[in-house]
Amino acid sequence: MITTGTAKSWMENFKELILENKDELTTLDQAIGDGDHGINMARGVQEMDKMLQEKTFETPGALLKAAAMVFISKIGGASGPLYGSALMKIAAEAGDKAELTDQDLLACLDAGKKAVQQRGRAETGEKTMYDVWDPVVSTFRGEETIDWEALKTTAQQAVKSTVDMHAKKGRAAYLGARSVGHTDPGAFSSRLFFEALADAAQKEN
Amino acid sequence: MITTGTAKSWMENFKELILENKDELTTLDQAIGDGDHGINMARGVQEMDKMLQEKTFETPGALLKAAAMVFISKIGGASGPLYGSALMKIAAEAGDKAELTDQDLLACLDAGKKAVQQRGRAETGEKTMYDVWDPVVSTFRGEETIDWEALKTTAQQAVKSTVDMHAKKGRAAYLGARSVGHTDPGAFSSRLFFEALADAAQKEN
Amino acid sequence: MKKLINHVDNIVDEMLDGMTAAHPNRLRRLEGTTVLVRKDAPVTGKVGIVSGGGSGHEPAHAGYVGPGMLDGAVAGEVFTSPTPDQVFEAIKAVNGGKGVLLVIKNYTGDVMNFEMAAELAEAEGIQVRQVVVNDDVAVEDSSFTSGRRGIAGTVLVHKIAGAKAAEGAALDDVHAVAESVIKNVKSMGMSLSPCTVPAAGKPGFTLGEKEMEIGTGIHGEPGVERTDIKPAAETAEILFHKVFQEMNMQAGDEAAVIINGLGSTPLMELYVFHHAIDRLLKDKDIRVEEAVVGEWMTSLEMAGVSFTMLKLDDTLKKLLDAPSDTVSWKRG
Amino acid sequence: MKKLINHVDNIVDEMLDGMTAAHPNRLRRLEGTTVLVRKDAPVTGKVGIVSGGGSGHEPAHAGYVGPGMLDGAVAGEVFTSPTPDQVFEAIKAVNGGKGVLLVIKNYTGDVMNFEMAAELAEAEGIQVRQVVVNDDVAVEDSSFTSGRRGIAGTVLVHKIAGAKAAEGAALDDVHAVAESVIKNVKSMGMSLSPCTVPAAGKPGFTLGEKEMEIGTGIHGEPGVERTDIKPAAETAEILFHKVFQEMNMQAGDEAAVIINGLGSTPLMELYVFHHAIDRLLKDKDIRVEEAVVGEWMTSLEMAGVSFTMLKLDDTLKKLLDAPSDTVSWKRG
Ligand SMILES: Nc1ncnc2c1ncn2[C@@H]1O[C@H](COP(=O)(O)OP(=O)(O)O)[C@@H](O)[C@H]1O
Ligand SMILES: Nc1ncnc2c1ncn2[C@@H]1O[C@H](COP(=O)(O)OP(=O)(O)O)[C@@H](O)[C@H]1O
Ligand SMILES: [Mg+2]
Ligand SMILES: [Mg+2]
Ligand SMILES: [Mg+2]
Ligand SMILES: [Mg+2]
Repeated sequence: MITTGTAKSWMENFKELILENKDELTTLDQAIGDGDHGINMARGVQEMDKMLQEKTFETPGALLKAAAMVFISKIGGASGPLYGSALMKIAAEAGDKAELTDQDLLACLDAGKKAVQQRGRAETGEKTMYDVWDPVVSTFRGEETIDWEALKTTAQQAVKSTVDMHAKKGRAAYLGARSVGHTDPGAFSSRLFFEALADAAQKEN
Repeated sequence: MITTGTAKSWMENFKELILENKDELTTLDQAIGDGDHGINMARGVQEMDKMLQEKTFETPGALLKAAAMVFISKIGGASGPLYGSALMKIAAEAGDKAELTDQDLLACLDAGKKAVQQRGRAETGEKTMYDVWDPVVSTFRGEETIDWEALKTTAQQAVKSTVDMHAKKGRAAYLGARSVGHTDPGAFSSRLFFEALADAAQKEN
Repeated sequence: MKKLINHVDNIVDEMLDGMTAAHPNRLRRLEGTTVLVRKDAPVTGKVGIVSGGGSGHEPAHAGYVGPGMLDGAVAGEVFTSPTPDQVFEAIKAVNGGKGVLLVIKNYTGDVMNFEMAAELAEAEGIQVRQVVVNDDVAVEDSSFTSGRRGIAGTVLVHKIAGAKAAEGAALDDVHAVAESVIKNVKSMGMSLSPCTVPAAGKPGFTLGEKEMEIGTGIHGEPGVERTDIKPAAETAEILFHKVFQEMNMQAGDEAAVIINGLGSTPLMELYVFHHAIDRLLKDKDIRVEEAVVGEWMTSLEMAGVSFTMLKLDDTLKKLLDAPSDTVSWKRG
Repeated sequence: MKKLINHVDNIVDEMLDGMTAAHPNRLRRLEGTTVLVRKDAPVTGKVGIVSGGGSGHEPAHAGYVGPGMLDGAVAGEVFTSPTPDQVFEAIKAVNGGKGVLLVIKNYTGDVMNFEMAAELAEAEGIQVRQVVVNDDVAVEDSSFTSGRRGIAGTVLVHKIAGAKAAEGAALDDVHAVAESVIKNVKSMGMSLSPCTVPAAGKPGFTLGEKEMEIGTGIHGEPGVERTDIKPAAETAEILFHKVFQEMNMQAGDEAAVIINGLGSTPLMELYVFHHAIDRLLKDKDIRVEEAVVGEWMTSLEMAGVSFTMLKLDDTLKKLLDAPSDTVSWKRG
């Protein structure tokens, strides 16, 4: 059950996790990208946090839409439009419901996943954040309640699966075969996104 | 007694000594100048050596004048005009004598010293090559024969005396008090110039 | 990291204000944005041209804002695409009623953010068209990937599309000539040292004392191979041949050439490099009226160079030679 | 040492040929020399202007050869004054019958070599006058020493004397206006990293990871002090105040300003630096129409910046704004 409070914790947890892992994200992006993923995400979550301190929201959808707007206008790079579009669609799917059941939430996440796919023209196995979004959403879609520990594990394994992939999209694609052997930074931050949600939901229950 | 052959050995010895000490001269110039004195002098003596292989000369004066021309047109920087002008005046003083007595030679060196002073507007104690030229020439001027070992010692001590000087001319002057504690590179190469002469003269006798 | 900056968070902001302070008669910053536009924007009856991207590539892109080139440049954070709202502000500010062309370098982030801005502009009834520059032949082209990067060749798109727009051409025609440049321009770079994104505080990659990287991108993205340092002439040959083999050029053809320093490579070395390129051009009997040698699209303080060649026809040549009056590119 | 070169001994030669290859309609190399002159030199009835010095300061000086600025530039080895015979060749090649002005930077080597060249020219009946630029206020002025160095302010001497010569003025008048620039121009630099003379193969000095040097010359000659790295704004203040206190300027005066990158400092940082300078100018109410920000007189790949200010009067301003068409400085 996701209330407006849970949505807020989700975003706050995401902020914490991003800031804790900022250097790690930067290091990952230096290996196969341009080294700014940690910086980009940190800028986004800090701006989002400021916004959350200032405004109050009636529904999870309203809160997530506001977060989407911050991500779109503050992150830039590849991750800004991707997280921004995903959250925008999640919020749209949430509509003005005051609470979301696990099933509602899975529909929201599915909309987010589709947004990442569409905006990034990403396919499975191309070594992008989609390789976390897709398995996480696909695994749990259709279930009545979410096993949050299992979801976290799925996300973690999905991140690991990117190591062996040969990048086809994003900057890592320029490396061709040299991208193999490295974790995709956006996949790593997406794991944090789902972990933040799981932690918020588990605390709620 | 300086014959054309002695003059040639002088210049050849100078070439050898400069090339042996090229890195040392560069290091000295990096400390208080712009780091090219070894490079400049090496370029000059190598070009001079080429010229000496190709041409033959009738008198010491003719040989030294040709060397002067090479120094003027190949070294550049501060040291080119200084060594060039000095050798030009030395050659002029030598005139077309086939052999120079020690007294003749001292008159030549005195003319060279004055050229350094004039071209560089240098005074004693300003931490330049003049601080070698001046004591070496002044010490032996007037003597009938030159004690070559004593001349070498004078030159060596003169170089050492530049360490404590506060530079007033040349690039080292920009350092002000910070120039104290370093050997002047041009003084060092001038010592080699006189050592080359001493070695040539001693071999002759 | 040794940089002449104040706080890392303020670099882009202070740079933009520094630019308008230096060039107050040429450039204007849209308040509250990271957009610099021509002092006199919008120019009524002229297609507006907007480019931009992450910062750290200066003089790209604000150095090319002015008569005959760009109407607006959008600056992102260092090496990070600007956001859609910023691009949208630029579009609105330069729209003189004939629509706006977006010149985008082919990076996923740039493409997505500019695309979202175009959607916003179209929703407000502003006619927008886009071109995506992908001149970097270091990376193999493939329909399975997002394709080749946009690098220094982009400046020629600015110049030529800008000249076309200055003639009063319609948006479709400006778009068409930009596409024609993109089809005919190829580039490739190499680097001797990495660069440090200020906020990251450490170099993006490392190269050994005797190593060089061939095919590096302008964000330090790796290229084709890492090798021992080669002489300038050999390096020129590698870049030239890779670029040339991707072009459809014959003896007697005319080309424009850019020798682009990536940041800390002295002009002295760029001319030494061009000396080698010049011979290769003569070997192939390619005519170049005047080579453009300098820093046009940099990568912070990276040491290295990129080589760009554009095959010219009469139309492109006329537009390339047309007057332009920007901070970093003056002609005529 | 990582440089994009072939053999260290050929750098200057290949650079010069690379320049004429890149700009064949502008520049011509005098055969067998290290002199580049205007394609159309000598210009009959115009005073010729020759500058030059060691290489490694590009675009100085050949980048300033062309209509409205220099007629010839003489290149020495890296950081080494050119020899008298080379300067003499330049003088002969640009003498259009009205005499030749030599613009010399105040270094013992340059002064002596140019002086010897002037002696050779005068012996052949060519009228020659000289000015010695000494704008660097880092070093205390003193009649006991050879005085202050010439640095980036030299470019303003080229520009203004060049404009005067282009008007057809007599040698004495061109000389007088050059002296008036020299009297009114002051500069000072700083560095964050050293540079490596190619033939030396190792850096000219060392700076700690957290150190900067204030007052560095363009050959890496040390300056006033070595301190911990300071923010750009504070660095700007130090250079600005030192320069300003040596000038006779009042509120409301007009100035020309050059922000000069020494080699590897990105344009981004130069604009951040100018952002701070702009405030200081406004504080003192000094008017600057357009600041000149970029690389104008470099020191190989040194990181750092120099600040130059020229007090303008109506004459100097008119000449500064006059047209010039050189590779690196285009106006009007
Ligand atoms: N086309 C794409 N589709 C999905 N995700 C992508 C795509 N391109 C990049 N990404 C994700 O974005 C991450 C990089 O984000 P970031 O470093 O912030 O942006 P940039 O690549 O512009 O510097 C990658 O690790 C990858 O997960
Ligand atoms: N005014 C001067 N008078 C005499 N000697 C000088 C003068 N200026 C410089 N020198 C000598 O020249 C040397 C430097 O020569 P070099 O490094 O070749 O030239 P540059 O200083 O132009 O780089 C100094 O060490 C000093 O001995
Ligand atoms: Mg990145
Ligand atoms: Mg020296
Ligand atoms: Mg990025
Ligand atoms: Mg020197």
